[in-house]
Amino acid sequence: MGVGFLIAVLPLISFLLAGFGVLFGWKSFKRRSHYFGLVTVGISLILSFYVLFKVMKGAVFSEKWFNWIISGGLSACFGASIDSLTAIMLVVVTFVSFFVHMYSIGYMHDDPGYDRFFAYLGLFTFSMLVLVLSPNFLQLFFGWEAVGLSSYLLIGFWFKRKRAADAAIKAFIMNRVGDFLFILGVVAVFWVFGSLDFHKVFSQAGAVSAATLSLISFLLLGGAIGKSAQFPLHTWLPDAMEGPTPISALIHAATMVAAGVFMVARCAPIFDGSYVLPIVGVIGVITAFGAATIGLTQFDIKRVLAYSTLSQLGYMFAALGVGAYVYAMFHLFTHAFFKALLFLGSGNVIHAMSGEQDIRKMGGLYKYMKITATCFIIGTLALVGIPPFAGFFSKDKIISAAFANGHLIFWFFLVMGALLTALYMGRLVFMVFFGEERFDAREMKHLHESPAVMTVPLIFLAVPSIFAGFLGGWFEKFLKSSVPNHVRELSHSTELLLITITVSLALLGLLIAAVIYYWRKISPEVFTENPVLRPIYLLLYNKYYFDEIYSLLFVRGTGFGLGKIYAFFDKYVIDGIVNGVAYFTSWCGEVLRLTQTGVVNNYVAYFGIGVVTVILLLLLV
Amino acid sequence: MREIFFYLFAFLSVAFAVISVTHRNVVKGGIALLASFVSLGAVYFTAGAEFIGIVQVIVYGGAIVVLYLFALMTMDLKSFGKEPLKTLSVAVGGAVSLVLLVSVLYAGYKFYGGVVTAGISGAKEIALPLFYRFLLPFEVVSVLLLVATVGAVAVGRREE
Amino acid sequence: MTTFDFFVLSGLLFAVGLFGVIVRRNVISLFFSLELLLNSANVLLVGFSKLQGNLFGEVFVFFVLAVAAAEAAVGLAVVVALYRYRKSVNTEDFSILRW
Amino acid sequence: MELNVKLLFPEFFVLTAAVVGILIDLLLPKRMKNGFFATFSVFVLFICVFLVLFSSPFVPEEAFNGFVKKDLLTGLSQVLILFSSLIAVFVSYGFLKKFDTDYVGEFYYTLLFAVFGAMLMVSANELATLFVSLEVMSISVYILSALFRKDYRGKEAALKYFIMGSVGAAVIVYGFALLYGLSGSTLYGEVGRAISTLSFPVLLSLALVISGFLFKLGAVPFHGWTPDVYHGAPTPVTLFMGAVVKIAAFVALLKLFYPVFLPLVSEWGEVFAVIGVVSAFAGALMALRQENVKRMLAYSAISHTGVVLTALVSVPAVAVFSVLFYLFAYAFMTVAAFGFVSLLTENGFKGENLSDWRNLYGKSPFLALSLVVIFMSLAGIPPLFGFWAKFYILVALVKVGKVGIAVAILVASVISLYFYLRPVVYAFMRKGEAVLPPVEPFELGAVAVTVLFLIIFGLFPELISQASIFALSSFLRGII
Amino acid sequence: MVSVILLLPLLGALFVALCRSEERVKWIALFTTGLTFLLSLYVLFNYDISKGGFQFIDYGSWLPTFSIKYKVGVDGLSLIMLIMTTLISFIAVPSAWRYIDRRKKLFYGLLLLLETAMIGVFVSLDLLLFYIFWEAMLIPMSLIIGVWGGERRIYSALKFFIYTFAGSIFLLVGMVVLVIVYGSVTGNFTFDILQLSHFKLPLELQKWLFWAFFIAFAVKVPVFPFHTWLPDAHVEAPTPGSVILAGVLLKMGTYGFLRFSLPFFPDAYRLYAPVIFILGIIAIIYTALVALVQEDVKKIVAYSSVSHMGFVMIGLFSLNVQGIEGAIFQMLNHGLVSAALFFIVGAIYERLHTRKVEKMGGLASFAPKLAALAMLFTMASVGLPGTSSFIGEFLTILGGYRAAHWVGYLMALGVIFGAAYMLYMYRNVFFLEPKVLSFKDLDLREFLALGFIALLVIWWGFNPEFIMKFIHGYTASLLGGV
Repeated sequence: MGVGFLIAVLPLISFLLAGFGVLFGWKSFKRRSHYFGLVTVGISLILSFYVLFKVMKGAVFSEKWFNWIISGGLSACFGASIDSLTAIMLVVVTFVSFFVHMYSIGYMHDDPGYDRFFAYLGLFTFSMLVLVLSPNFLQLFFGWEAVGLSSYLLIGFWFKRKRAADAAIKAFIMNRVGDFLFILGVVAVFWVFGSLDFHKVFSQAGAVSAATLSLISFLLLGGAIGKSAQFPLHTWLPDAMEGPTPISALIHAATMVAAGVFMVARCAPIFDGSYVLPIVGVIGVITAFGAATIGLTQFDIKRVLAYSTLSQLGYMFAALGVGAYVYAMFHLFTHAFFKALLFLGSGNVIHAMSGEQDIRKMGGLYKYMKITATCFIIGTLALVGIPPFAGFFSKDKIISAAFANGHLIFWFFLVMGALLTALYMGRLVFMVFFGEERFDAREMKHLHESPAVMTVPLIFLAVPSIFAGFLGGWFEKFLKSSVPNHVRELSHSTELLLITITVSLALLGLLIAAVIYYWRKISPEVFTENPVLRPIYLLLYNKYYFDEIYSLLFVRGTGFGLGKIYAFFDKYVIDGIVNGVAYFTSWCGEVLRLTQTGVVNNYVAYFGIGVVTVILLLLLV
Repeated sequence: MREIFFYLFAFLSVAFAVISVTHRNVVKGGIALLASFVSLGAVYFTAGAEFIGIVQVIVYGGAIVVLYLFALMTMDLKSFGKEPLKTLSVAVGGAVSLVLLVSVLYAGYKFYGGVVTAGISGAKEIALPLFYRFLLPFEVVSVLLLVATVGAVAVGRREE
Repeated sequence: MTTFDFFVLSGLLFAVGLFGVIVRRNVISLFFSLELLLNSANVLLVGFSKLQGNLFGEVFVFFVLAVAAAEAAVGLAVVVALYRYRKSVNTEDFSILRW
Repeated sequence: MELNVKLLFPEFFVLTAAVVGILIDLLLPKRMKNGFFATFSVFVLFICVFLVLFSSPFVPEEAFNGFVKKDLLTGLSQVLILFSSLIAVFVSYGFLKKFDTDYVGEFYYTLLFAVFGAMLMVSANELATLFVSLEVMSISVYILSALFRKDYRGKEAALKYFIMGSVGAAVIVYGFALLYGLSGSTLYGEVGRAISTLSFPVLLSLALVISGFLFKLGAVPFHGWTPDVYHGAPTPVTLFMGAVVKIAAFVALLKLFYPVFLPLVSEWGEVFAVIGVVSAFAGALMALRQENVKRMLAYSAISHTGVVLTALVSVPAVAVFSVLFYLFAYAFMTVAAFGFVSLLTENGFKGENLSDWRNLYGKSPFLALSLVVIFMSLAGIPPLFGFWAKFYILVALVKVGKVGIAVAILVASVISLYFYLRPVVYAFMRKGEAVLPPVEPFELGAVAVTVLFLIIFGLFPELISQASIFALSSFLRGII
Repeated sequence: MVSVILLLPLLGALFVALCRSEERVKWIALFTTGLTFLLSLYVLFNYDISKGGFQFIDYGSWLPTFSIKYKVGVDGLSLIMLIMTTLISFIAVPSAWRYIDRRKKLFYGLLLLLETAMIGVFVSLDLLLFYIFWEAMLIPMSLIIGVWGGERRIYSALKFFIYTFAGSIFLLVGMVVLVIVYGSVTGNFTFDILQLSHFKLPLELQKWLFWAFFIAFAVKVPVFPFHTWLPDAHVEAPTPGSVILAGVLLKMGTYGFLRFSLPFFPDAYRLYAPVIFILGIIAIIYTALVALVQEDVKKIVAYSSVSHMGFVMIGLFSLNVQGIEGAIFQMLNHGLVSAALFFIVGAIYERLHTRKVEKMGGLASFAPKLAALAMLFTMASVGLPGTSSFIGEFLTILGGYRAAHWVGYLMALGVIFGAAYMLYMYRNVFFLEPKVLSFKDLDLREFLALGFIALLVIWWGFNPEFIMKFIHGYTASLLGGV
């Protein structure tokens, strides 16, 4: 036990208190449930900073809380092992979580499930903290699944809506697809290394053949893909937007979805020794670019942000793929702030628009909600990568690392992705905050800037979104102690050139967006109605038809389709055989019974036959 | 001479037996049975089992067959109706009987017997083993007859 | 007069009797056949008695005779009683107990 | 001539009592008959149990020139016969109250005659004695079956049993005749000495004797009469047939076959096993959809017979032991089952059909629970008596490596489980009204006692095992 | 002590039989099962782990003719099973509290008889004693299904009885063959499990006997393709029946594999492990898919049992410490979780009188307690870490992977499919727009019973060692002996 334990367990207390309130319908708990969250997560936040400073000074926390599974050679415990990587994650998680808690007070104010929401938030925070603190694979898996559960609960928070309930199931099951590989990875780790402790495993990683390591890291990667919604398991994340917006900010943007990146960074020694890294990169690039293209066409404010999240996670994966673990983490770090900011900002917009999420029905909101708009724009600039905002530093590092390590194709798509990012974010900002007001009068009445409890978190998140980028150097140094970073040095001139290309492309993107959506020089219909481009547009608009294909292949095919066939087989063949044997037996009985004619002569005939039979039998034996 | 009579009566008993079994008219069948039993008694006689031969005639001929005929009198013979011949029954019955007949004949063929000495066994000769050696079954037979008598009366009496 | 002759006689009687029991539906005729069955054993017993030189076989015949008589009495009583119900002596009419 | 009459004292006691019964029957007014004769018979049988217990020697003893031989096997089976008959008397008492007959006295003393026949049958050590006592028993049973007034079914059953019985008797006598011809004697010991190889005459006689016994036991394909007769006969008589006749026939079989056909034991053992397996299956199959409980129990009896018969394939000692044990269990179960049916039977044969047992539990929980015990014991579900019987048969079979037969009879027992469960289903699970005539306390008591035995011996079978072992060793002493 | 535990429910049944009031029997049953549970806890806490092996042995002559003994005792495995049995029986009483509204005396009497039989199965140290309990349990169980069950109760009761009985005849034959072979080789005729397990049979015989035992146990487990009695029995059984059926009865089969098949026929066991792996994997995936399309809630849970038992089977046959310990733990855990799920389904049925999924929906808005507990048990069924299911599932996958990699890969697929059907069921029942107008939340009795299981599920999910420490010694000696 120790400070790590405290950090992790405090939110759990919040969950339990609020949860019992929900369970027993305690009215007094209901309106106060946010206090539990704020206080406990607040303390955790402070402790996290404390830990961070301690770690910066070179302290190492290694806690063992209690034994978990002991069986044969397997011995796994719950505990905490805090190095620089963990410390950073702790701060990110508690920081975002705290502000999301605060924000939710306002956002969820009128919801009947107010206390339930805070209970879930507590559960999530706890799970995420356990995840990042884990000293071994098994606890990692515990946290991994627990965040999945919280995510499921929160996506399905408005469970009466079918879409929400379905999205929750989709998220959970797609995560499970990844987890299926992940748990096999854990199993493989155990049988290869004989232990699940990170320390022991990583220290032996060098002694294991690359093939074995590749297998393990491939399996682990599966988990990461699922959790971080990478191609091809990415489709759950946009649907997850059915959950309340603070959740999208916390779970589906800042923390949980980044767990995959965290895990791969954590397991860098294994990945480094394997042949899997290029696959990671490819997946990352595909996701980064593909999601960005989809983001161009969406009209739901949260979905655009969700695809942008996908895309940014793709960048992180690309960074991991080229070996730039630290840059991936750095992007994770900055992304957490500005993406949370963006989501919370969109939450304010939605709140103001009485739940409307379609950007075609917005416009010109800047007038009405200046703080939100400003913060949102800051977030956007950070995301697009305009210097000196945080995103610029982190994203640029990734792009140049791809170039430096010789992955030119990666580099090209990532750069193009940056252009697209600017394009869709610009489109979003211009459509939402500027231009004509497309909402109707009823919504007009509601329009207002959000209360302080919802704007303050924005401001607090905006600060790191602006400045976190400058921590790059420190971050790199700090993290080097726990995470390797394989990036070749580039000459200054090349680096400068690359930066110029990236930034100018980003600016170009914004410019195009402005031309189309602000100045309205070109109508978007030019692209969508153009017979050549229309198929492409439809392809993008329908998200490359992934949902449809998966639904056909897996849900309706393998799942329910095969299930129905099997159920039929089970009922009529397997059980049919069982019942058939019974019926056959019964039928035999009926037939035999007919020999019992009631006429005594026949019985005598049987008797006679019997005598003959006995004689024959005696002759035979 | 005995031999001839033996074979003659044996043949007769079998022939009458066939008639009694196959004849449609029960009364005539009964008469044929009586004839068969009497012939059988004669066979025993020729074989030297004189006591048994006499008993056979008395018990079977005198008692049992008469009992049958008496019983028949209490019934309305016209009500017996025609007896349809069941082909399957005949086939099975014939086959089974034939197989058993062959078995018995084969057993007789295999059985080392030789010529039967026609020692005469009258009542005196029989009495010794019957009343000494076979005392117990003999006593039990009396019980059997007692039971049969009482039971036959009880079962056969008209219910009111 | 060999043992085989007795076998032949007894076998024939046995076969005829068994055939009758299987084929005849008329209970009285059936009873006749039963008597023949019992008699077939008697023939054999008498023959063996003569062969073996002791009279145990003939004593046995005596018992069989007694049993046959007793059976005939009881059997006829049952048939008479049944006849009162069915006005028939056909075994096929006595078949409500079946299956 | 060595009579040694005192050895047969129990048999003669019953015989005397029966004859005395004839006399008393003439004197008594009708309304007193049932009560008096029931009490009388109970006393006679009860005393006789003690007579048997005290007179059965461990070292086999002979009487009447060796025509009877008594050992513990005899003694034990006689006790079993007497016990079953006792229950039969108890059940008859209630049954006769429900079903009127003019022949109350006749019923009881004929029953005693039948008991006498059965008792003598298991002591017989000679072919003629066996045959005659067999006939005493059979003819008594024919009469018992036909004795009830306005009871067509009983008479039809009697006729069928009679005809089949006569054929059986003829066949068995034919076999005896051949045996006599082969050996020149009718005493088991002397006949046995003459038989060593399976020549065709021996084979024929063996086949005929086997057929005769199989008929008496009701094994397939000699079983034709069993369902009809069990079904048609008045229930106490069915009870008697099911228990006493079967015990007598089985023990007589043991006592005849082992001394006489000992050298051929492997041959006839196999035959019995084959017939047994067929019977076990056929009986079970035919009972499956049977609505009439008595008929169902008849088919089940065929099946049980088959199971017991298979044990004969084992080594003699084990076979005798397991058969004996099975007979014990079977007697108790049969008595209980038919007693139970009789208890529920009302005028017009209501209560014999499964549908009359609907929701019996609602009417009488005790009876319904007894039903479970009885039928589950018949099915051989532990920890009831029937299980052990099946278990020992199994041990006997496996002991000689006949695993296939063991599996076969167990498969048959699975099939039979279905119809044993049906009464339970009706009594507990189906909705409706059970037929429940006024319950006669004696009858109920008798059934309750047997049910209790089924449980007690199920939990502590050692008592019966020990008794069977004693009987076995006493029996083996006699034939070696 | 073990004998006391064994006979206590019997005594309780006697009291129930003698009790005049139809209402008071509930309390007798509750008291008896509770006391039995406490006594089994006493045994648990007094079991000397350091010593291991069989303890609390009670010994008596029973059938000396065939040297069949009354011998009971517990080792680590039996102990766990004993605790599970007494616990589930204790839970079954409150689950019946309102559900059983007629013939209460009969019901509680049967329940107590059933408990004795179940305990007997797990503590018997004599083959025949084991078999007797093994079969004796069929009568009360099928009566419970048949009397208080649903529409097709009779069919299901008969099917259950006959199917399992059919399976166990092979066990009986196998047992007798084993004993007789043992007797003829050693000259010592005995049914003592401990003596028999030290006996090395020739491989050829092992193969035969293995399958004989296998059929009996496989039907009970049930292993695909012997599973079709289970959905029928579960669907028709009354709630307490399902609770016990899923909670305890299914474990008898797997217990049999551990107690008999492995020690008696180690070579055949190893030889045929791949066959079992395939069957187990089919069970995991195939039944999960079947469960996915079922419309009856109870059927879904029933098929989930089959699926979960697939994990147990693979664990048992993986022949390594993790696999076997995981399997044992999974047995315990599945007992708890499926019992709780059936309890919940029963509670819903009591209120809605339907088990059809399409007639439910939105229950979460009326019944937060029920929904929360149902969510917990759903997640436990899915195998979420932090619940006891995860321990079993993870360890069995670990074991399966060790035995053969493909086994591990395929069985881990169950992680996906298991989540699918449970979540769809949860969605259809508790989420979506409510299809009913009102719905009463759990009352205190139900909440306490379920909450108790929930606590155990979580407690053992985080501290499996509390249970596992009893198993370690057992598996060590088991695998050491093989």
